[in-house]
Amino acid sequence: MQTFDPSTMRGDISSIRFEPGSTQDKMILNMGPQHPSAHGVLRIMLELDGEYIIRAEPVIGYIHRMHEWIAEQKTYLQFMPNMGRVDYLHAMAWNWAYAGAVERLVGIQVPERAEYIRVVVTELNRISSHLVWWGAYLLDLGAFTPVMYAFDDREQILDILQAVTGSRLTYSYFTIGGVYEDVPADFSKRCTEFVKRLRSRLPMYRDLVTDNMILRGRCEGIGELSVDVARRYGATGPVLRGSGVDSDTRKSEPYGVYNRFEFRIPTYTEGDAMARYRVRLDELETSCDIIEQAVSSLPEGPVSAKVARVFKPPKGEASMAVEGARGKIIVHVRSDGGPKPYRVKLRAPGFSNMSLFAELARGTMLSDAVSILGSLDLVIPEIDR
Amino acid sequence: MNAFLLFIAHPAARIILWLVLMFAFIGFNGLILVWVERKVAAYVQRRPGPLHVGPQGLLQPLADAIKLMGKQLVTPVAGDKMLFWAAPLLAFAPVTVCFLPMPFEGRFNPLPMNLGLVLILAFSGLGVVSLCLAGWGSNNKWSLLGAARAVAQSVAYEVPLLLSVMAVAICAGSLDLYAIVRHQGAWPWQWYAMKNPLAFFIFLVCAVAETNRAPFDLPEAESELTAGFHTEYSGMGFGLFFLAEYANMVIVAGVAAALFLGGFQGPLLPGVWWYLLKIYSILFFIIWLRWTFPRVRFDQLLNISWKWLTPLALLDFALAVVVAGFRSIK
Amino acid sequence: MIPECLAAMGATHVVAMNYAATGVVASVSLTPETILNAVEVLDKEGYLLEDVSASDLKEGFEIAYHFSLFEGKSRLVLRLIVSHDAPTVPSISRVYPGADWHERECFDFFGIDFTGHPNLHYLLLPEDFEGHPLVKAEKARKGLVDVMPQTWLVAVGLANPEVPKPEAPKAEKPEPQNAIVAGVKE
Amino acid sequence: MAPQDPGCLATVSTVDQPLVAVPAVQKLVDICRAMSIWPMTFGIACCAIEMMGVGMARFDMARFGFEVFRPSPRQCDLMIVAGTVNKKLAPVVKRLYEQMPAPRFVMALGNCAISGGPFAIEGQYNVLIGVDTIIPVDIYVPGCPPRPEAVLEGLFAIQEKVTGRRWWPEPEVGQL
Repeated sequence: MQTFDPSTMRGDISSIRFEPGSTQDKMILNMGPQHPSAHGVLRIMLELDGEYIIRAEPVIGYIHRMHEWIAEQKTYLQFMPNMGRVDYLHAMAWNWAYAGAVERLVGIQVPERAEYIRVVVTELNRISSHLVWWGAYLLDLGAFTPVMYAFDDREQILDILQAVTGSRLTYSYFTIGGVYEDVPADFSKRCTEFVKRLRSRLPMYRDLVTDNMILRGRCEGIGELSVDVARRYGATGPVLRGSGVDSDTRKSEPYGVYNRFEFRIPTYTEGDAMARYRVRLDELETSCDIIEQAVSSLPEGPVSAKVARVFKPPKGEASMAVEGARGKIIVHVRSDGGPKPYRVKLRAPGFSNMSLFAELARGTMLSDAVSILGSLDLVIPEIDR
Repeated sequence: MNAFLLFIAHPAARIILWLVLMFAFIGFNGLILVWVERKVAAYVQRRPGPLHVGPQGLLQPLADAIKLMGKQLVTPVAGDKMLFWAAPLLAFAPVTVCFLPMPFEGRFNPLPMNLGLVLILAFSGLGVVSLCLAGWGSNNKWSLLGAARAVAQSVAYEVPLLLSVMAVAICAGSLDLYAIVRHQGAWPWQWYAMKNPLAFFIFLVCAVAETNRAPFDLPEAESELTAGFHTEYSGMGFGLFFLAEYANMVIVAGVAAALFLGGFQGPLLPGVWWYLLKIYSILFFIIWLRWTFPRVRFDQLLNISWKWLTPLALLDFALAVVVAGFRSIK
Repeated sequence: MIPECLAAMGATHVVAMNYAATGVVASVSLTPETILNAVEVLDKEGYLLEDVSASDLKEGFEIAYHFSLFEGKSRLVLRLIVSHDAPTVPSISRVYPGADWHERECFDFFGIDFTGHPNLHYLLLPEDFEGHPLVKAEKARKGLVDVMPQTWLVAVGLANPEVPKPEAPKAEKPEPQNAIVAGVKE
Repeated sequence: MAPQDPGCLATVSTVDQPLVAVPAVQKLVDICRAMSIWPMTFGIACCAIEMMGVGMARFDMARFGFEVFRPSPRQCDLMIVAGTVNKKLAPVVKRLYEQMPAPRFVMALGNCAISGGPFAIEGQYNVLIGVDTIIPVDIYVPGCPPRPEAVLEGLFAIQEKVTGRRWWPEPEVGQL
């Protein structure tokens, strides 16, 4: 290999900062921003000893899209479409977090039917998000086929949701005070059919993938996370539940009509990648349960409170926490009484989960790092915002 | 006609004819295998796969090959230019030699010798040198990691592979593939796969590992090492690695078919068809594996070899020696 | 409503908030000197760090730390204000390592200097970026009285409970109510 | 579309002498190139999911020869810029483009890659207004994000650009 002197290296400041003088016998490796398991444009700088990771530092910001700055330039309703683009995999949860925060701020009562529709579409979206994660994680582990099956199921959800929202991915279906439009007539029927279909597929996934020896070898005991570390890093969602904490915003701070449904929060105590994997797969069933209950008791009525396009909430601030597919989403909105928010802060669950990576990856092998990275379920635009 | 037979009778001419045939076979087979692999993958994944480029996408590999030939060849500035370009050639060259002792047809033996198996094993072992050179010459960290993995993996799996091969060779009492094939019969219960299933299993696992195919495709693990040892190769440099991979697959499948599945022996059909059928069944199996399993981790891979396969292969070898010994006493 | 542990923090004000309206149970006003102690108290109680955010006000940069327990409606907001000229506050990443990135993000957007932070440099913005994009222009800044709910202002003594009462409904309540409920201008 | 940055003109406009200057052969090579376009696994944001979607079972771009997603830019023909490019990412995109061997194609997928999309607001500080400000773009596929059908059409447009004709029948209006 060529010898080089860091002091003469041009350009990338992050690399130079990461390189502490002489690195004999060690190798500095840049993973990403273009890397198949970077899930977008994450970059991780690694110091390797052979294949063992001595030090890892994620470099983020490659997809920083100024959402918080844009919020201050737009009116409350105009900012809504941005929510579909923060976390495109679980856009509905972000929709809900923002709409909910603004509703709290102005004190709008959301009609019952809208609440139920919100629950159904959010849970459908959660399933689709978990399916993408499942496929992508196995792709990271080198199994090429499951992702095809996952996307096959996901397309069924997208069919339902595009009939409802008119969009496949970056939904902006919620409005302040309800949802944008009523669901089509066959919505309930299609949801029930889909739940049935997914339930029939889950045993196959378990037999073919979850119980696979190689997969277990790659997941079990990898990236073990204790509750205390998770708490200090602010990990939420399946990452936290994989460490055995029964914490879910849908239960702890019930929003919408979640307190009317019976559902189980899956938790596993191992805290490794496999536990996180199982939590997510079990959550598919939880979501199915909720969808079934919500669809069967969908009330009639209006789907949106009457809200002006441009309105001025009272001064003050409000936060709304929502359980997203990746964890606790919080939107803090602060109003100065004008038509535009004074400050909007988006709390992305992936941001906190990602900051765990450096801790978890230390001392593992390169392949384990890929497995850990996948098990955290990262959506980079959500982290960078 | 007579002149042709006379020409055939000359050993050098036979070898040349064989080599020409084999080159055509490797090239053609590479194209077919790429298509088969994609179609099998598509079938496993429940999608059509290549469909519109030629009937059922049959011309797809041809288009890929011509496109690869037409691509710009990039040499890394900081790399070792000579090693960098020697590597793909070195990956491909031993492949042709390995086809020489392959028993395609009982009546036609281009190079009669009693060391065919050793020739194949020796030259297929060369393949790892090319991966090593590719990783080093690219001056790319991913490539280097890939090369390091390739060497460790190759060393680990040569051992059980050789032991399982030797178990069969001892039973057959020869290192000539033709003799080993003749030692078996046309029916499955006369094959070594039935007589010594453990060796067959060990050989198959090692064969997949030696050809760097999933679930043992660590040197080029896509999601970990970008493209591993061939990260820096563009155009035909990559194409040669690609072709060599498929040719290596055919070689291991050919050896497996000859050692364990009775080679060209079979009822009714001419031997060459039986042999090809057996080769392609094994290839299908290898492809099937790839699209089903996740990748193992590096230390697990080595553990499988050193902790399981090697002791098992040793045991199997010892058994084979005892059995062969008793038989010779009788 | 207010957890007992907050008493040990040395806060200047502890205000109970209406969860249904704000999503927060209590607001704790602190100073840069007391924040580390406060965070240690929360750490002992088993609070989870949700985020650290900042906001640009007339009085200075307001830094808000959000914490919650694993269960129940328990969100606390710890807030403190640092001046525009010398925005320094001790880093809490020693207690809560997860705060590392949140603080770097605040540095990105507002240029707040967290003393004792292990590597305070741009996180989301390019390393050669100049400036801090969420810092507002001088005249666009609003004071605390303009952005905080009336109950909080009264509780911390920034507004008089008697005086704003006749004024406030005029200024804030009727106007938005009209705009929202009656505003059916489609 | 000419690149607006003169820096990459030098790499783009060099033309090698053809090895075989027979028109029929060149046409054949062009067809093969068009029928075997390997995209790079480079997803940036939302559009990347639709880019994945088009490779999956329902839309299966492998049918038309876009089978192999290569992770190494050295082995790719097509860079799909699927998402917002910001100032931090811009040098990376440019470098990736320079690492691809010729002939190479670039598709700007989605409004962000075309023009900055919803982030192109007056006074914004971080997003690049279109990826064609740093690298030359062959095909623009609008949408936020574009549907997989649109991505497929974009890929067909590249084939058409290389060979001069459209290879696959037009979908009937309203059929999809």
